[in-house]
Formats: sequence, structure tokens, C-alpha cells
Amino acid sequence: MKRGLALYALGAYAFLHLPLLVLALWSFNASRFTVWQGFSLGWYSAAIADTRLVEAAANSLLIAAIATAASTVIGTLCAYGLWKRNSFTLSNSLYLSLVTPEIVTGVSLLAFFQWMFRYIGVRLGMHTVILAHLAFSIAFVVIVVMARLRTFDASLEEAALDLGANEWQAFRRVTLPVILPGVIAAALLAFTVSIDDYVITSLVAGVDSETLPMVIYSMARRGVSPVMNAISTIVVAGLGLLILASERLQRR
Amino acid sequence: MNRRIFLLSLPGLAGCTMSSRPRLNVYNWSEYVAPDTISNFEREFGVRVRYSTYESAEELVAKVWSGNSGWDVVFPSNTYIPPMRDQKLLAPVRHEWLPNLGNLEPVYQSPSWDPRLEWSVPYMHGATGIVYNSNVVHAAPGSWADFWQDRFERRATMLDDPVEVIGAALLKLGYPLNSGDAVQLRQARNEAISIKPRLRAYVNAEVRDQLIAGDMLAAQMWSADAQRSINASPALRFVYPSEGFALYGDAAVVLRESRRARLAHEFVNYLLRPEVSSAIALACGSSTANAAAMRLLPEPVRNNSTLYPGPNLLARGQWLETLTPASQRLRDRLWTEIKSA
Amino acid sequence: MILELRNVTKRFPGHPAVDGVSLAIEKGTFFSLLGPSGCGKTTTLRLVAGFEQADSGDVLLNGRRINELRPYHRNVSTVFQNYALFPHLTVRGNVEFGLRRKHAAEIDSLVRDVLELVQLTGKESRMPAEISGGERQRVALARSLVLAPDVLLLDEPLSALDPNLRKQMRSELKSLQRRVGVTFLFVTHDQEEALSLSDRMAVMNRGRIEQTGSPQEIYLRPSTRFVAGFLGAMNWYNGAGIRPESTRISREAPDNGARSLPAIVCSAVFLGNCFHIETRLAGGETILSEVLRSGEVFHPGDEVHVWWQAADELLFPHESP
Amino acid sequence: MTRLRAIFLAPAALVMGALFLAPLAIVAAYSLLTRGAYGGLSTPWTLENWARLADPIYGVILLRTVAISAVSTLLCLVLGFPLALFISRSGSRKNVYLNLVILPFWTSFLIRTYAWMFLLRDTGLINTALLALGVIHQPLPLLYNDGAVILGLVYANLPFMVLPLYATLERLDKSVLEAAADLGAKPWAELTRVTVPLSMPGILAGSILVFIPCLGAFLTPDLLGGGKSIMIGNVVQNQFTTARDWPFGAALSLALMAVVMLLLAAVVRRKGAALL
Repeated sequence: MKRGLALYALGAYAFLHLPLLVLALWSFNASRFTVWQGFSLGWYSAAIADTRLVEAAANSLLIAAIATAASTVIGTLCAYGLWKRNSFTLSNSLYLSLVTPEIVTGVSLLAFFQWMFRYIGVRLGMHTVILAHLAFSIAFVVIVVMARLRTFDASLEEAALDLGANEWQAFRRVTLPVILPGVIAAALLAFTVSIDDYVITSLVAGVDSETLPMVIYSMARRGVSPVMNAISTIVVAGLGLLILASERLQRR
Repeated sequence: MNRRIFLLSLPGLAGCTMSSRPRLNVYNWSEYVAPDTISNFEREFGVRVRYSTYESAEELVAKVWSGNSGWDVVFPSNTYIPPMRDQKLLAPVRHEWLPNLGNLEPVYQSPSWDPRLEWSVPYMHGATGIVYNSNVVHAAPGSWADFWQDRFERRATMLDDPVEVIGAALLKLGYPLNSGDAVQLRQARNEAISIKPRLRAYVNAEVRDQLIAGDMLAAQMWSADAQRSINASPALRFVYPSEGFALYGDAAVVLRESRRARLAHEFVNYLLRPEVSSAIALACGSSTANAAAMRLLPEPVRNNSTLYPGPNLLARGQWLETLTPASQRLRDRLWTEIKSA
Repeated sequence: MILELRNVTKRFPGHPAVDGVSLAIEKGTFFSLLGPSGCGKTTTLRLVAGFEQADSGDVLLNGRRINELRPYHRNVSTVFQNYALFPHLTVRGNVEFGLRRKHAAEIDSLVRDVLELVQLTGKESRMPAEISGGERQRVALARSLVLAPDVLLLDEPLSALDPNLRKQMRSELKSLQRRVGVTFLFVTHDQEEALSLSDRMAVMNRGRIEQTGSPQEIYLRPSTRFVAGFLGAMNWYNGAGIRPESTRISREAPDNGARSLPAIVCSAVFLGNCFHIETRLAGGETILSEVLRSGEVFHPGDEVHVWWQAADELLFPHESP
Repeated sequence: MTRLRAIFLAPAALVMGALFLAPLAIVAAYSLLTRGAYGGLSTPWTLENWARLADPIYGVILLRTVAISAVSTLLCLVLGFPLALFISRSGSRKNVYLNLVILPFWTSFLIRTYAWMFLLRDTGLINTALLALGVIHQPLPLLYNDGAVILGLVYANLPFMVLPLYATLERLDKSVLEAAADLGAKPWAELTRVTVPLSMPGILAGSILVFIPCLGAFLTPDLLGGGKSIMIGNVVQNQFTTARDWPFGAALSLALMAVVMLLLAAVVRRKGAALL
């Protein structure tokens, strides 16, 4: 059973990483096309030299980091509040935000920002992208954290109150540490949907806020370029190493 | 992890927002300038340009429709210029600030969508035709009707665009490209549905790699994309179908919301310089509307019929027009039918 | 009185969970609340702990009304049925959870003392998942006792243990209470636990208290049919209750003036120190008798007489049978 | 408690109100307007956009979309459950394994899709390999069909299945599983009779999180399906892009959202467990 599960997991990982390997391999190809013509780092130097690409990658990471942090905090608090007692309006708006097609979310936010900024006078930019990402990732966070809270034993919290902790301390010292794996999973999910979003981002982005998916879409329109494979490989390898490092640090 | 990235990125963010130099915001189609076009302008005029790109005309329109997008110069397709003008989104073109306007080819000095260039300055243009791989396809397709033949069975693609698919069907039937006639459009739909089983897919430029590798024998394609494919694989050929074909142009416009109209015009005028325009046309493999620039192009490029079909071929082309609401709506309904057939 | 409940009522949607309950518990007593599941005993406990708010009536701790106090402002502490140990904290972390405002040295000595009291010395750094059920219960006790509560509330703390361990923990619990002298309010549905542990006890049914008293009082002089039936086995005959151990069985009718009825033996079960003999009367009623094993031996089908002294009959004149 | 709960809910309520409900109200208003001459919005107010939804063609497309989405969701579950189980049982390495699931998704969706196209097409890696091995003699038509669409949807949404599943499985009390084993449950019986029922909240959450984006998908059917079979997400997308019929697009998407919400309510009621 155990070995069967491991083999199955191996297969699933192969499925998940096969395209990644293909694009990584491809990024070392000397040719621009999908024909192998020898090893080259040319696309990497081209990617790093492309200020627009690098800036967009930095923008993407910044947006995803801020939006993830905010939506994880807000979403976790919200899940906890809803777990205490459901709120019909709030939980249904979260559901609704989940079932809204991306293009509708994008168009509605664009219309809203433009209508609002007519009175406040701020333009589209980094902040609107971050707000949009926050808006569409909260539901994911709430759902994942809620799934975790459902298996949380409420008497743990009563025990904390009973032992002299007030409600906030009970949450902070007992509930939160116990549901932390769920919160981390939620944050990962939020980060993933944020860093990968194109449709909504492209609609609410302003002059200063081009993200990596936007640049990649614009490059891909004229045919696949190994430069985007190179930058993707850099981003994935970089974040992968970062995770590995933080894992090591935590264990120490 | 997040905190570290956040801290690392902060200086970058600050860098984006702080600059005392005047700044121009330009929003263009992707891959529509040469690598040094923008930096040269920045250097010469001592300004900063925020240059960003879009993938579809709709993306552009969605942004600028409200009139506070933040952009100064944008490049809509010709069919979008009348609506944008009517929506009062465009600033009038100040010819006195555009001494290079005379460089345009005569035909673009007075295009049908803006005969006196009051609102727009033509930039690049293109056409829709058929690309095929001459290594495998020995009898060259010459018309849209050829495209319907069995020999391309499941090894041909059409563009994923209702204007082009319905347009090709209309032209094959001998109807005008911009037809709003319900009967003609319904016939065109039937034509499009009849070819669908023989098509492998509806795809845009992405088909390029598969054409080069030989997965596909032929594809409906825009001329600039076709030229890029031909550059990569000389076995590919581009034909202008005999029944006629779609012509389209993109033009530079200054948005009414712009608070830097003068600088915006400087930029448009800069783009009209022969050497700038020819560099762009060379770098992007697109067709410039600038006659003076054309003269600077290397001989093979200038005589390349894919990019510059010449007056005889052009005479068969039909400019895409802004569709009426009724026609647009019918076409969308028919497109949905074609796609779900 | 260290803890007093005066006419406390708590309604849940549809039904009253606690209905006009009054209780008075003296300092240092081991007080049990006994009743079937759903009788309101746990809700009563939660009202004292502060997890529920009474709709009416008063809860007094040391003579002070605490109805509105949040759980963390009440000097009472609860041992939960499932112990509710914090899974992310060690044994020590659990025990010192409530001691945050004290000095480190003081915490150290308090924790050391209480762990010694519950015999957990040496297991400080274990996680709750790494210790046995009995040890978990002791951690739960230690975690509460270290706070020196006025009243320790125990919500069926023995029910999660296996039967052998339950017996052992029962006696440990009693001796622990003697040693620390803290007032225990112990909720259980197990009459044997209540009878053996309590100094005083109350029997609850349908949100009301049926009777309060010492275990002997309640067992020997139940004031309602419910209490009589809930505590120990009870035979019912003509509206009177007779304990099995009050009945006798003989081949011949006795001539000592006792109430005597002819019956047929249905079953005889040997329990080591006694027999449980079930007989059927002429009217179809069955009577359970507990008879000493030194006496006569009966077999199913034997024709016998069941008898008892009228003085042993328990009567409930205010209740209709 | 009520006060703390209110404080906890306030930020989310603010964000959802300002950044979701208010913008959605604008879209709802759009659905009652008329398409302008060139595709903008104009008066008069009308219900016509809603009336157009009665056209059966949209129903047919919706049913097709639901079928494809359901198959994709099921495959995600089949693929994701054992993976989540494996991760939740791999002790101290589980964070690494979890991150390995997410890692591919930090590349752009488009890049991953192109990588799949490169794998699947006639001269792609898979066909080339199979031809070279002599397994096949003609390239298999792997790309540009419903199978490729489903593959793309499964691939794109797998983490949405694995993450919530992991979150519940990780929490499953070891003692419950041990008790099941104690009672003589074979591994398979333990899985089907204990693990699966207990992880139902995660299964439900994951399925909903996969099913919903599948319903709205438009790029996957375009790129991997070759745009030959349209999904409802394409129709919505088209209204806001090529057709420039925002009022109809608004009505269409609101109707779609209503259908999904009803579906969701039915599932949630039937299973007696909610996501939120």
C-alpha cells in the first residue's frame, strides 16, 4: 500500500513537472524553435538583459507577495469569524466571487476603479492590481482555512479561555498554531493564483504595473520565445531554492 | 519568504515612481517597435517613456474607454478609430506639430477611416492570407476555395477570429468582406461549418512552430506573422487569395485625456522619421505605411510581396470596416454557432 | 458556600436545557452531578465555566454573582471530556499555559510541583500525541490544578478511558481531591462513579434537579421514581419500588408478615458474591432479586415465593406511577 | 466574542463589499443597458439581454461545458487524492512535497500550456518518441481535441484539488486510522471506509475549487482544443472582447454565476457540508 502510494505520487509528480522540464530544457536550446541545436545560455543572458522582463518579474513578485500577505491575514481572520458563526451575506459573496468568470471580475473592477478614480483622481497602477488580486484570492484563502477549521476541536479554544486566555489570546496561542498548516496551504494557493493571473491583471494594470504574465502573453502572441522559458526557469528555480532554504532554516 | 521578497523589491518600486524628467506613457501592440526605438527617443528628448503593450484591441479599448487610463499615445486598429472618435476619446491631430506627416505613402495620407488624418496617423498595415509549406504542398493554394479542398484535410488551421473566418467564407462566396447582409452571412456560416471538420484548429500566431515543423500544411495567417514564419523557414510561402483578402491598418492616436499633447505629438513625429520607421519595420517584420521609410529598406524587403504586395495585388484587398451593431451581433451569433457546430 | 446556583435557566432553541436549577456546594467537597445524557448536567457545568450564559437566575462564586463574567475572569477551571490538550504544545507547555503573567522561577516551581502531584515528572517535553490516555488526563488535571481554581469542573473525565484504567483513575481522582482540597464539581452519567466518589451529589433529569444529598441518602431514600430508578436496579410492584437486595426468595411462603408473592424462576445468574435471580409473578411482572450465594440454589422453572418487608418499599405518593 | 468576531470579519467584509459586490453591481447594471453603436454602453434600459439567454444554443454549450468540467474534476480527484494522501503521510518532508506540487504553477499559465502543446503535437515529444520506438507509425492526434482540453484543465487545476485535500488529510487523527487498522480494516477498506469519508470536507472543497474554474475556462479550449469546440467561458469572453457586447456579456455571466451558485447550493445541501 505504502509503496503503491509512493509510486502513484511519483507518477503524479512526473505529470506535474513534465512540462516544466520541457520548458527548462528548451531554454538551453541554441535555436529559437523547437528543434534541438545545441546547448546555449544565450536565452538567459537575453532574459536578464531584458529590463522590461526583469521589471515585470519583480512587479509580479511584489504584487503576489503583498496580495498574498494581505489576503492570507484577512482571509484567515474571516474564516475564523465565519467558523464561529456563519454570516449569510459574507459567505455568499465569497462563493459568488469564486464563481465569477475572470473576465467579469476584471471588467467590473476596471469599471469600478475608473468610476471611483474619477472622484479621487488616482490612476490605474500597482495599487489597483494589488487590490484586485486581494479581492479574488480571499475566497481561496477562506475556503482552505475553513476546511482546516472544520476539523478543529472547539473545546481546545474553550480550554484556552478556561485557562485564563481571552478570546484574542485563545485564537493567537491555540487556534492559529493548530490550523497553521492550513493557513500556509492557503497562502501558497493565494500566491499561486496571484502570480499566474493574466486576465484580471491585464485589465486593471496601469502604466507602472506590467506583470510577468502580461509580458509573456505579449511575447507569446508572436510565437513562443525561449526567452520566456528562461525567465520562467529562473523564477521557478529561484523560488524553489528560497523555499528549500526557508525549510532548512525552520528545521534548524 | 514573503517578507524577504517584499523588502528586496521595495527599492525597485521606489525607482518606478520617482523621476523628475517629464514622462510620456505609450501603450502599443506587442512587438511593434524596434529594441532601441524608445530608448533613442528618451535620450534625444530627455524624457522618460513608460512603454507597455496589449494583445488585443479589446484590451486597449477597455482601458481607454473611460477616458482616464493614464496613457498618452496608443495604436488602435483602423476599425476602432471612428468609434473612439465618436466617443470623444481622441485628441485632434495637430498637423503643425507633425512635419514628418508628409513621409506617409499617398494611400495612407487619406485612408477611408480618417480621410484628412484629423484623428489618427497611420503606422503599420497588414493583410490576411494563406501560408503553406512548399516542401509538402506542391500545388500552391491560390484562393480561399483551395483551402476548402480535401488535400489539406486536418492539416490546416484558420485564425481564431470571427472577422477572418467569416470573412474568408464571405470572400469565397464572392460576397464583400464587410457584408452586413443576413442572408450572405448565414451562407458564410454554412461555408465555415462545412470546412470545420477539415480544419485541425482555430489558432493565431502560435501555429508558426507547427508550420515550420510540418505538423500543418497550410494556415490562414496575418502577413506580418507569416513573414516572421518565412524568415524562420524558407520553405513557407504566403499567398494573397484570388477572391480577395482583408486589409487592416494600425494608427497612432493621441488620447484626449493626455496632458502632454505636445510631447505626444513629438513622439508620433519621431515615429514618422524614415530611419525610425524603417528600423521598426525591419525589426518587427511588419509593413510600414511610411513611403520615405520604405525607400530606406533593403531591396529584398522592399520587394517582398508578403509585406508589400504592390498596387496590383492590393487592388483585390478590402479594408476592414467598423461593423454596424446589427451586423456585429449577427456575426457573433453565427460565430458561436460555427464554434459549437 | 463556594459555588451557588439560584434558579438558573438556560434555554436552547426548542427546549430548556437547564430549567430552574438551584445548587449549593460547600468549599472542599467532591460534588457530583449525575444524570442520563441530555439531562442538562453538562450545560450546567458550562454555565459555571462561563461557556454558556444563563437566561435567568444567578451563578455565585464565593458569594459573588459571576453570570456575566467571561470564562477567563472566573476562577474555575474545566477538565474536558476529551481533555482538550493543546496538540501543538508539550506537556509542560500545556501545564504552564494559564500561568503567563507569573515570573519564570515561580512558573518553574509551580509546574514542577503539579507534575509531581499527578506523577508526570520526566514527561515534560512529550507532546500530547506521545503519551497514554491516562497520562493525558493527568496533564488535563495538572493544567487546571496549577491555577488553584476555586472549583474544578470535570466533564465526564473518566469516560474516555478503558474500564481498567477508569477504576484506577477513579481512586486517584478521589485521593487527589483529598490532597489538594479543591472543590470538585464532577459531571457523570455513571451512578457507580457518582456514588463512590462524591461527598454530595445531585441527580438531574430533563434540566431539573430531582434530588440533592449524600450518596447514601440518595440511594436509600430517593425522593422521586426517576432517582430511584436511575440509581441502582429497582423492582416496581403496585406503585412501590423494591431494591433487589431487599427481596428474598424461598420455596415456602414465609410467615413473618412480609409481603409474599408466588413466582416462577426465569433465570439465575451467578455473580461471584451473589446470585441475580429473575422471577415472574402471576400477573406477568418480573422481579429481580439479589440473594446471597450461601443460601438455597434455585433453577429456572422452580416454583418459589418472592417476599420483602413492607418497610423496604419505597413510596412516591406525589407521583402517579 | 461577538465583538472579536465582528473585528475579524470586518476587513473581509470591507474588501468584499468594496472590491467585489460594488463592482458586481456595476456589471449587473450593465446587463440592463444596451450595446452602444460601437460596442460601448448606452441607454435605454432594457431586459433584452436577459431575453437573449433563452436561445437554446447557450444551453447546449453550457451542458457540454458542465460535462467536460465534471470529467476534469473527477480526474483531478483521482489524481489528486492519492497525491495528497502521500504528502500528508510523509512526515517531516511534507512541506517540500507540497511545494513540489505548487512549483510548476509559478511559471506562467501560457508557458505551461505551450509546453503541453509542444509535448502533444504531431511532431511533438510524445509522438516523436513513440514513432522512434516503433510503437506507432502515424502520429497520434493528441493535440486539438476534447481530450487535450481535459488534460489541460486537469493539469491547470490539480493544485486546487491537492491543497484542500492535504489540509484535511493532514489533520486526520492518526489514532482513528490506527483504530481502523486495529479493528482489522485492510488498507483498502481503511481508505474507503475511514479516510475518504473523514476527508469529505476536503474532497468537496477541492472539487468545487476545480469545477468552477473549469466552467469559466477559455484559454485551454482555445489553445489545447484548437478553438474547435467552444465552452461557455469562451462565449462570455467573446462578448467582452471580439463581440464587444458588454451588456449581453454581463447578462450571460450573471446567469452563469446564478446557475453555478444553485448547483453549489444543491451540492452543499445534499452533502450536508459547506465550503464556508
